[in-house]
Amino acid sequence: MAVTVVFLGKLADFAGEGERELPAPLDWQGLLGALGPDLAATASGERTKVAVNGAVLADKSALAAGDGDEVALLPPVSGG
Amino acid sequence: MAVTVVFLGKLADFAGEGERELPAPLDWQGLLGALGPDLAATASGERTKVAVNGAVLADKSALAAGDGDEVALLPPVSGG
Amino acid sequence: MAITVKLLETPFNPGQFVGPFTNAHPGLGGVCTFVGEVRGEEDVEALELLHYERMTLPGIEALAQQAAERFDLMGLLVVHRTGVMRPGEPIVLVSACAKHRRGAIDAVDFCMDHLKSDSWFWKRELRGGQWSWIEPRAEDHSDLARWGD
Amino acid sequence: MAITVKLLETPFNPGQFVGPFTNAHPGLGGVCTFVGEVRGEEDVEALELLHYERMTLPGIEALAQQAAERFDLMGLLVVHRTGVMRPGEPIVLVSACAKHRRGAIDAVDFCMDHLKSDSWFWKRELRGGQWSWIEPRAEDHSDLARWGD
Repeated sequence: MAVTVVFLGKLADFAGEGERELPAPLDWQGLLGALGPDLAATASGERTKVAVNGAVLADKSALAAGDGDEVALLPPVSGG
Repeated sequence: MAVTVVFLGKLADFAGEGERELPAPLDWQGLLGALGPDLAATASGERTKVAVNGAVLADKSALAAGDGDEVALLPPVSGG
Repeated sequence: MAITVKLLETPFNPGQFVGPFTNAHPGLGGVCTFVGEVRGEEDVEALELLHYERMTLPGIEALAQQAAERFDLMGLLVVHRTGVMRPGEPIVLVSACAKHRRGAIDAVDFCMDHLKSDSWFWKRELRGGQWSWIEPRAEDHSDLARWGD
Repeated sequence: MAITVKLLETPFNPGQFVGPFTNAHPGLGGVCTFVGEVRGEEDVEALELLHYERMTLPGIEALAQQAAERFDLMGLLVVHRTGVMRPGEPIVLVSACAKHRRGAIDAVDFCMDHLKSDSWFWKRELRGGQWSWIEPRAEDHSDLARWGD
Protein backbone atom coordinates (compact mmCIF):
# COMPACT_ATOMS: atom_id res chain seq x y z
CA MET A 1 0.00 0.00 0.00
CA ALA A 2 3.11 2.22 -0.12
CA VAL A 3 5.52 3.61 -2.67
CA THR A 4 9.05 4.43 -1.54
CA VAL A 5 10.37 7.72 -2.91
CA VAL A 6 14.17 7.98 -2.87
CA PHE A 7 15.96 11.33 -2.94
CA LEU A 8 19.44 11.29 -4.44
CA GLY A 9 22.32 13.75 -4.23
CA LYS A 10 21.38 17.18 -3.07
CA LEU A 11 17.68 16.37 -3.29
CA ALA A 12 18.20 14.41 -0.07
CA ASP A 13 19.44 17.65 1.53
CA PHE A 14 16.41 19.55 0.23
CA ALA A 15 14.07 16.81 1.40
CA GLY A 16 15.81 16.51 4.75
CA GLU A 17 15.72 12.72 4.37
CA GLY A 18 16.95 10.01 2.02
CA GLU A 19 13.58 8.47 1.36
CA ARG A 20 9.90 8.81 2.15
CA GLU A 21 6.90 6.49 1.97
CA LEU A 22 3.88 7.70 0.03
CA PRO A 23 0.55 5.91 -0.43
CA ALA A 24 0.07 3.81 -3.57
CA PRO A 25 -0.96 4.25 -6.30
CA LEU A 26 1.14 7.30 -7.09
CA ASP A 27 1.09 9.33 -10.29
CA TRP A 28 3.14 12.40 -11.23
CA GLN A 29 0.64 14.97 -9.97
CA GLY A 30 0.21 13.01 -6.76
CA LEU A 31 3.97 12.95 -6.24
CA LEU A 32 4.39 16.70 -6.88
CA GLY A 33 1.56 17.45 -4.50
CA ALA A 34 3.09 15.30 -1.75
CA LEU A 35 6.56 16.82 -2.15
CA GLY A 36 5.57 20.39 -1.45
CA PRO A 37 6.28 23.39 -3.71
CA ASP A 38 10.11 23.65 -3.41
CA LEU A 39 10.90 19.99 -3.98
CA ALA A 40 8.17 19.79 -6.62
CA ALA A 41 9.78 22.63 -8.57
CA THR A 42 13.15 20.86 -8.52
CA ALA A 43 11.59 17.52 -9.42
CA SER A 44 9.78 19.13 -12.36
CA GLY A 45 12.99 20.67 -13.70
CA GLU A 46 14.27 19.32 -16.97
CA ARG A 47 17.51 18.14 -15.37
CA THR A 48 15.91 15.95 -12.74
CA LYS A 49 15.22 12.43 -13.92
CA VAL A 50 12.80 9.95 -12.40
CA ALA A 51 13.30 6.20 -12.20
CA VAL A 52 10.91 3.48 -11.14
CA ASN A 53 12.55 0.35 -9.74
CA GLY A 54 15.88 1.41 -11.27
CA ALA A 55 14.61 2.23 -14.77
CA VAL A 56 14.61 5.88 -15.87
CA LEU A 57 11.26 7.10 -17.24
CA ALA A 58 11.41 8.65 -20.71
CA ASP A 59 8.45 10.81 -19.71
CA LYS A 60 8.26 11.36 -15.98
CA SER A 61 4.75 12.81 -16.17
CA ALA A 62 3.68 9.26 -17.11
CA LEU A 63 4.67 8.02 -13.62
CA ALA A 64 2.38 5.25 -12.39
CA ALA A 65 3.82 3.60 -9.30
CA GLY A 66 2.08 0.89 -7.33
CA ASP A 67 2.48 -0.82 -4.00
CA GLY A 68 6.10 -1.82 -3.35
CA ASP A 69 7.53 0.28 -6.18
CA GLU A 70 10.58 2.45 -5.60
CA VAL A 71 10.54 5.89 -7.22
CA ALA A 72 13.90 7.69 -7.40
CA LEU A 73 14.41 11.39 -8.01
CA LEU A 74 17.79 11.82 -9.69
CA PRO A 75 19.40 15.25 -9.97
CA PRO A 76 22.17 15.70 -12.58
CA VAL A 77 25.28 13.68 -11.77
CA SER A 78 28.41 15.52 -10.71
CA GLY A 79 31.21 16.13 -13.15
CA GLY A 80 34.74 14.85 -12.87
CA MET B 1 93.82 6.74 -37.04
CA ALA B 2 90.64 4.64 -37.19
CA VAL B 3 86.90 5.13 -37.63
CA THR B 4 84.56 2.57 -36.09
CA VAL B 5 81.67 1.62 -38.37
CA VAL B 6 78.71 0.11 -36.48
CA PHE B 7 76.14 -2.10 -38.23
CA LEU B 8 72.68 -2.11 -36.63
CA GLY B 9 69.74 -4.49 -36.99
CA LYS B 10 69.89 -6.73 -40.00
CA LEU B 11 72.87 -4.84 -41.41
CA ALA B 12 74.93 -6.66 -38.79
CA ASP B 13 73.73 -9.93 -40.31
CA PHE B 14 74.65 -8.72 -43.80
CA ALA B 15 78.03 -7.51 -42.61
CA GLY B 16 78.69 -10.67 -40.64
CA GLU B 17 79.86 -8.52 -37.72
CA GLY B 18 78.59 -5.77 -35.43
CA GLU B 19 81.31 -3.28 -36.21
CA ARG B 20 84.42 -2.78 -38.29
CA GLU B 21 87.41 -0.46 -38.08
CA LEU B 22 88.22 1.60 -41.17
CA PRO B 23 91.11 4.02 -41.65
CA ALA B 24 90.52 7.71 -40.96
CA PRO B 25 89.66 10.05 -42.53
CA LEU B 26 86.53 8.47 -44.02
CA ASP B 27 84.10 10.08 -46.45
CA TRP B 28 80.95 8.62 -48.04
CA GLN B 29 82.64 7.26 -51.16
CA GLY B 30 85.41 5.80 -49.04
CA LEU B 31 82.87 4.05 -46.82
CA LEU B 32 80.91 2.60 -49.75
CA GLY B 33 84.12 1.36 -51.33
CA ALA B 34 85.19 -0.33 -48.11
CA LEU B 35 81.81 -2.00 -47.53
CA GLY B 36 81.71 -3.92 -50.78
CA PRO B 37 78.86 -3.81 -53.34
CA ASP B 38 76.04 -5.54 -51.41
CA LEU B 39 76.38 -3.61 -48.16
CA ALA B 40 77.08 -0.43 -50.12
CA ALA B 41 73.81 -0.82 -52.01
CA THR B 42 71.88 -1.20 -48.73
CA ALA B 43 73.75 1.69 -47.11
CA SER B 44 72.95 3.89 -50.10
CA GLY B 45 69.24 3.05 -49.94
CA GLU B 46 66.92 5.88 -48.96
CA ARG B 47 65.75 4.03 -45.83
CA THR B 48 69.19 3.54 -44.30
CA LYS B 49 70.30 6.44 -42.14
CA VAL B 50 73.84 7.28 -41.09
CA ALA B 51 74.86 8.74 -37.75
CA VAL B 52 78.22 10.07 -36.63
CA ASN B 53 78.82 9.86 -32.89
CA GLY B 54 75.11 9.41 -32.29
CA ALA B 55 73.84 12.26 -34.49
CA VAL B 56 71.96 11.37 -37.69
CA LEU B 57 73.32 13.09 -40.80
CA ALA B 58 70.78 15.06 -42.81
CA ASP B 59 72.82 14.27 -45.94
CA LYS B 60 74.82 11.09 -45.57
CA SER B 61 76.88 11.79 -48.70
CA ALA B 62 78.41 14.62 -46.65
CA LEU B 63 80.01 12.08 -44.26
CA ALA B 64 83.39 13.25 -43.01
CA ALA B 65 84.56 11.05 -40.13
CA GLY B 66 87.92 11.40 -38.45
CA ASP B 67 90.02 9.41 -36.07
CA GLY B 68 87.99 8.10 -33.12
CA ASP B 69 84.62 8.82 -34.70
CA GLU B 70 81.85 6.22 -34.65
CA VAL B 71 79.79 5.90 -37.83
CA ALA B 72 76.52 3.98 -37.46
CA LEU B 73 74.51 2.50 -40.32
CA LEU B 74 70.87 2.42 -39.22
CA PRO B 75 68.28 0.44 -41.15
CA PRO B 76 64.59 1.32 -40.65
CA VAL B 77 63.39 0.54 -37.14
CA SER B 78 60.93 -2.31 -36.66
CA GLY B 79 57.23 -1.66 -36.20
CA GLY B 80 55.16 -2.60 -33.19
CA MET C 1 35.90 -11.31 -22.94
CA ALA C 2 35.62 -10.90 -19.16
CA ILE C 3 34.08 -7.81 -17.54
CA THR C 4 34.53 -7.09 -13.84
CA VAL C 5 32.90 -4.11 -12.10
CA LYS C 6 33.29 -3.40 -8.41
CA LEU C 7 32.01 -0.63 -6.12
CA LEU C 8 34.11 -0.35 -2.96
CA GLU C 9 33.31 1.51 0.22
CA THR C 10 36.87 1.39 1.59
CA PRO C 11 40.29 2.48 0.26
CA PHE C 12 41.97 0.21 -2.29
CA ASN C 13 45.43 -0.28 -3.73
CA PRO C 14 45.33 -0.26 -7.57
CA GLY C 15 48.18 -2.78 -7.77
CA GLN C 16 46.14 -5.40 -5.94
CA PHE C 17 43.66 -5.38 -8.85
CA VAL C 18 45.88 -4.73 -11.88
CA GLY C 19 48.37 -7.54 -11.25
CA PRO C 20 45.80 -10.36 -11.05
CA PHE C 21 43.76 -8.78 -13.89
CA THR C 22 46.81 -8.81 -16.19
CA ASN C 23 47.78 -12.33 -15.18
CA ALA C 24 44.25 -13.54 -15.88
CA HIS C 25 44.66 -12.76 -19.58
CA PRO C 26 47.67 -14.63 -20.96
CA GLY C 27 48.43 -13.81 -24.58
CA LEU C 28 47.51 -10.14 -24.24
CA GLY C 29 49.44 -7.57 -26.26
CA GLY C 30 48.93 -4.72 -23.86
CA VAL C 31 47.12 -3.47 -20.82
CA CYS C 32 46.17 0.14 -20.25
CA THR C 33 45.20 1.36 -16.80
CA PHE C 34 43.96 4.67 -15.53
CA VAL C 35 43.77 5.44 -11.83
CA GLY C 36 42.08 8.63 -10.68
CA GLU C 37 42.86 10.01 -7.24
CA VAL C 38 41.17 12.58 -5.05
CA ARG C 39 43.02 15.85 -5.61
CA GLY C 40 43.81 17.88 -2.55
CA GLU C 41 43.75 21.23 -4.31
CA GLU C 42 42.11 24.33 -2.89
CA ASP C 43 41.87 23.02 0.65
CA VAL C 44 39.62 20.08 -0.12
CA GLU C 45 39.63 18.03 3.06
CA ALA C 46 37.44 15.20 1.83
CA LEU C 47 35.23 14.12 -1.02
CA GLU C 48 32.05 12.11 -0.63
CA LEU C 49 30.66 10.09 -3.48
CA LEU C 50 27.04 9.09 -3.09
CA HIS C 51 25.45 6.53 -5.32
CA TYR C 52 22.15 4.75 -5.83
CA GLU C 53 23.03 1.13 -5.43
CA ARG C 54 20.16 -0.11 -7.51
CA MET C 55 21.25 1.92 -10.55
CA THR C 56 24.94 2.75 -10.14
CA LEU C 57 26.34 -0.76 -10.48
CA PRO C 58 24.08 -1.84 -13.37
CA GLY C 59 24.87 1.51 -15.05
CA ILE C 60 28.63 0.92 -14.94
CA GLU C 61 28.16 -2.68 -16.05
CA ALA C 62 26.20 -1.45 -19.07
CA LEU C 63 28.96 1.06 -19.88
CA ALA C 64 31.59 -1.67 -19.64
CA GLN C 65 29.50 -3.83 -21.97
CA GLN C 66 29.33 -0.95 -24.46
CA ALA C 67 33.11 -0.55 -24.34
CA ALA C 68 33.57 -4.29 -24.84
CA GLU C 69 31.41 -4.17 -27.96
CA ARG C 70 33.09 -1.09 -29.34
CA PHE C 71 36.74 -2.02 -28.81
CA ASP C 72 38.55 -5.27 -29.40
CA LEU C 73 39.26 -6.27 -25.80
CA MET C 74 40.25 -9.38 -23.90
CA GLY C 75 39.24 -8.03 -20.50
CA LEU C 76 37.89 -4.92 -18.81
CA LEU C 77 38.03 -4.03 -15.13
CA VAL C 78 36.31 -1.06 -13.47
CA VAL C 79 36.71 -0.37 -9.75
CA HIS C 80 35.00 2.69 -8.27
CA ARG C 81 35.02 4.02 -4.75
CA THR C 82 31.96 5.32 -2.95
CA GLY C 83 31.68 7.04 0.41
CA VAL C 84 34.05 9.50 2.04
CA MET C 85 37.57 9.74 0.59
CA ARG C 86 40.63 11.78 1.57
CA PRO C 87 42.98 13.52 -0.90
CA GLY C 88 45.44 11.05 -2.43
CA GLU C 89 43.07 8.08 -2.23
CA PRO C 90 42.25 6.29 -5.48
CA ILE C 91 38.68 6.97 -6.56
CA VAL C 92 38.50 5.07 -9.84
CA LEU C 93 40.47 2.42 -11.67
CA VAL C 94 39.81 1.35 -15.26
CA SER C 95 42.00 -1.32 -16.81
CA ALA C 96 41.60 -2.84 -20.27
CA CYS C 97 43.66 -5.54 -21.90
CA ALA C 98 43.68 -6.38 -25.56
CA LYS C 99 45.75 -7.94 -28.30
CA HIS C 100 46.65 -4.48 -29.60
CA ARG C 101 47.37 -1.29 -27.75
CA ARG C 102 44.92 0.93 -29.61
CA GLY C 103 41.87 -0.95 -28.30
CA ALA C 104 43.16 -1.00 -24.73
CA ILE C 105 44.00 2.73 -24.62
CA ASP C 106 40.80 3.82 -26.37
CA ALA C 107 38.62 1.66 -24.12
CA VAL C 108 40.10 3.25 -20.99
CA ASP C 109 39.65 6.74 -22.44
CA PHE C 110 36.04 5.95 -23.43
CA CYS C 111 35.16 4.47 -20.03
CA MET C 112 36.68 7.39 -18.13
CA ASP C 113 34.80 9.99 -20.22
CA HIS C 114 31.52 8.15 -19.70
CA LEU C 115 32.06 7.29 -16.05
CA LYS C 116 32.64 10.94 -15.27
CA SER C 117 29.46 12.21 -16.81
CA ASP C 118 27.08 9.30 -17.26
CA SER C 119 27.37 7.43 -13.99
CA TRP C 120 24.94 7.72 -11.14
CA PHE C 121 27.30 9.40 -8.69
CA TRP C 122 26.76 12.59 -6.77
CA LYS C 123 29.76 14.28 -5.22
CA ARG C 124 30.29 16.71 -2.46
CA GLU C 125 33.44 18.26 -1.11
CA LEU C 126 34.43 19.23 2.39
CA ARG C 127 36.26 22.56 2.59
CA GLY C 128 36.72 24.46 5.79
CA GLY C 129 34.33 22.11 7.56
CA GLN C 130 31.54 22.76 5.02
CA TRP C 131 30.16 20.21 2.58
CA SER C 132 29.17 21.52 -0.84
CA TRP C 133 27.76 19.71 -3.87
CA ILE C 134 29.71 19.53 -7.11
CA GLU C 135 27.72 20.48 -10.17
CA PRO C 136 28.10 19.00 -13.68
CA ARG C 137 30.82 20.59 -15.83
CA ALA C 138 30.49 21.68 -19.46
CA GLU C 139 33.83 19.97 -20.13
CA ASP C 140 32.26 16.58 -19.50
CA HIS C 141 29.86 17.12 -22.36
CA SER C 142 32.65 18.01 -24.77
CA ASP C 143 34.48 14.85 -23.60
CA LEU C 144 31.46 12.79 -24.59
CA ALA C 145 31.15 14.51 -27.95
CA ARG C 146 34.52 12.93 -28.85
CA TRP C 147 32.79 9.56 -29.01
CA GLY C 148 29.86 10.66 -31.14
CA ASP C 149 27.25 9.95 -28.45
CA MET D 1 57.97 17.71 -13.97
CA ALA D 2 60.14 14.59 -13.54
CA ILE D 3 61.09 12.37 -16.46
CA THR D 4 62.54 8.89 -15.91
CA VAL D 5 63.67 6.64 -18.77
CA LYS D 6 65.16 3.19 -18.26
CA LEU D 7 66.40 0.50 -20.63
CA LEU D 8 66.45 -2.91 -18.95
CA GLU D 9 68.15 -6.07 -20.13
CA THR D 10 66.26 -8.38 -17.77
CA PRO D 11 62.54 -9.06 -17.09
CA PHE D 12 60.67 -6.54 -14.96
CA ASN D 13 57.43 -6.38 -13.01
CA PRO D 14 55.40 -3.27 -13.98
CA GLY D 15 54.03 -2.92 -10.45
CA GLN D 16 57.50 -2.39 -9.03
CA PHE D 17 57.77 0.81 -11.09
CA VAL D 18 54.20 2.13 -11.13
CA GLY D 19 53.66 2.09 -7.36
CA PRO D 20 56.71 4.20 -6.46
CA PHE D 21 56.14 6.44 -9.52
CA THR D 22 52.59 7.20 -8.37
CA ASN D 23 53.65 7.74 -4.77
CA ALA D 24 56.37 10.16 -5.91
CA HIS D 25 53.74 12.61 -7.20
CA PRO D 26 51.39 13.52 -4.37
CA GLY D 27 48.53 15.76 -5.48
CA LEU D 28 48.11 14.07 -8.85
CA GLY D 29 44.63 13.76 -10.33
CA GLY D 30 45.31 10.64 -12.32
CA VAL D 31 47.91 8.26 -13.59
CA CYS D 32 47.66 6.41 -16.87
CA THR D 33 49.85 3.40 -17.56
CA PHE D 34 50.32 1.23 -20.59
CA VAL D 35 52.21 -2.04 -20.43
CA GLY D 36 52.99 -3.93 -23.64
CA GLU D 37 53.81 -7.60 -23.49
CA VAL D 38 55.37 -9.98 -25.95
CA ARG D 39 52.52 -11.78 -27.67
CA GLY D 40 52.89 -15.50 -28.14
CA GLU D 41 50.81 -15.67 -31.30
CA GLU D 42 51.75 -17.73 -34.35
CA ASP D 43 54.34 -19.84 -32.58
CA VAL D 44 56.65 -17.01 -31.65
CA GLU D 45 59.12 -18.58 -29.23
CA ALA D 46 61.08 -15.43 -28.44
CA LEU D 47 61.58 -11.84 -29.48
CA GLU D 48 64.91 -10.05 -29.50
CA LEU D 49 65.12 -6.30 -29.33
CA LEU D 50 68.44 -4.84 -30.43
CA HIS D 51 69.31 -1.25 -29.75
CA TYR D 52 72.16 1.18 -30.25
CA GLU D 53 72.99 2.30 -26.75
CA ARG D 54 74.46 5.59 -27.84
CA MET D 55 71.25 6.67 -29.60
CA THR D 56 68.38 4.62 -28.16
CA LEU D 57 68.35 6.08 -24.65
CA PRO D 58 68.85 9.74 -25.73
CA GLY D 59 66.16 9.18 -28.38
CA ILE D 60 63.59 8.02 -25.82
CA GLU D 61 64.59 10.82 -23.45
CA ALA D 62 63.98 13.34 -26.24
CA LEU D 63 60.57 11.78 -26.93
CA ALA D 64 59.67 11.97 -23.23
CA GLN D 65 60.73 15.61 -23.21
CA GLN D 66 58.48 16.28 -26.22
CA ALA D 67 55.54 14.65 -24.44
CA ALA D 68 56.25 16.68 -21.30
CA GLU D 69 56.13 19.90 -23.32
CA ARG D 70 53.00 18.92 -25.20
CA PHE D 71 50.85 17.65 -22.33
CA ASP D 72 50.31 19.03 -18.88
CA LEU D 73 52.10 16.37 -16.83
CA MET D 74 53.51 15.99 -13.35
CA GLY D 75 55.67 12.99 -14.17
CA LEU D 76 56.49 10.62 -17.01
CA LEU D 77 58.10 7.20 -16.76
CA VAL D 78 59.26 5.06 -19.69
CA VAL D 79 60.76 1.62 -19.14
CA HIS D 80 61.80 -0.45 -22.17
CA ARG D 81 63.25 -3.92 -22.37
CA THR D 82 66.08 -4.89 -24.66
CA GLY D 83 67.55 -8.30 -25.40
CA VAL D 84 65.77 -11.63 -25.67
CA MET D 85 62.23 -11.86 -24.30
CA ARG D 86 59.73 -14.70 -24.03
CA PRO D 87 55.98 -14.42 -24.74
CA GLY D 88 54.16 -12.88 -21.78
CA GLU D 89 57.09 -10.75 -20.64
CA PRO D 90 56.56 -6.99 -20.43
CA ILE D 91 58.43 -5.20 -23.20
CA VAL D 92 57.43 -1.59 -22.55
CA LEU D 93 55.87 0.46 -19.77
CA VAL D 94 54.78 4.08 -20.13
CA SER D 95 53.21 5.83 -17.17
CA ALA D 96 52.15 9.46 -16.98
CA CYS D 97 50.67 11.35 -14.08
CA ALA D 98 48.92 14.67 -14.26
CA LYS D 99 46.41 16.89 -12.53
CA HIS D 100 43.80 15.94 -15.14
CA ARG D 101 43.13 12.67 -16.87
CA ARG D 102 43.18 13.96 -20.45
CA GLY D 103 46.88 14.89 -20.28
CA ALA D 104 47.87 11.60 -18.67
CA ILE D 105 45.98 9.43 -21.16
CA ASP D 106 47.06 11.43 -24.22
CA ALA D 107 50.71 11.45 -23.15
CA VAL D 108 50.74 7.66 -22.86
CA ASP D 109 49.04 7.31 -26.24
CA PHE D 110 51.53 9.76 -27.83
CA CYS D 111 54.58 8.06 -26.32
CA MET D 112 53.44 4.60 -27.37
CA ASP D 113 52.79 5.68 -30.97
CA HIS D 114 56.20 7.32 -31.18
CA LEU D 115 58.12 4.62 -29.32
CA LYS D 116 56.80 2.04 -31.72
CA SER D 117 57.92 3.78 -34.88
CA ASP D 118 60.51 6.38 -33.94
CA SER D 119 62.77 4.56 -31.50
CA TRP D 120 66.06 3.00 -32.38
CA PHE D 121 65.04 -0.60 -31.86
CA TRP D 122 65.38 -3.48 -34.27
CA LYS D 123 63.36 -6.59 -33.60
CA ARG D 124 63.63 -10.16 -34.60
CA GLU D 125 61.43 -13.12 -33.80
CA LEU D 126 62.27 -16.72 -33.20
CA ARG D 127 59.83 -19.17 -34.81
CA GLY D 128 60.58 -22.83 -35.32
CA GLY D 129 64.18 -22.22 -34.31
CA GLN D 130 64.67 -19.52 -36.98
CA TRP D 131 65.26 -15.84 -36.25
CA SER D 132 63.70 -13.38 -38.67
CA TRP D 133 63.73 -9.57 -38.73
CA ILE D 134 60.53 -7.60 -38.28
CA GLU D 135 60.00 -4.89 -40.88
CA PRO D 136 58.32 -1.51 -40.32
CA ARG D 137 54.53 -1.49 -40.63
CA ALA D 138 52.40 0.98 -42.58
CA GLU D 139 50.09 1.13 -39.53
CA ASP D 140 52.80 2.83 -37.51
CA HIS D 141 52.86 5.72 -39.93
CA SER D 142 49.11 6.21 -39.70
CA ASP D 143 49.47 6.15 -35.90
CA LEU D 144 51.96 9.01 -36.12
CA ALA D 145 49.74 10.98 -38.48
CA ARG D 146 47.25 11.24 -35.57
CA TRP D 147 49.67 13.62 -33.85
CA GLY D 148 50.30 15.83 -36.87
CA ASP D 149 54.02 15.01 -37.04
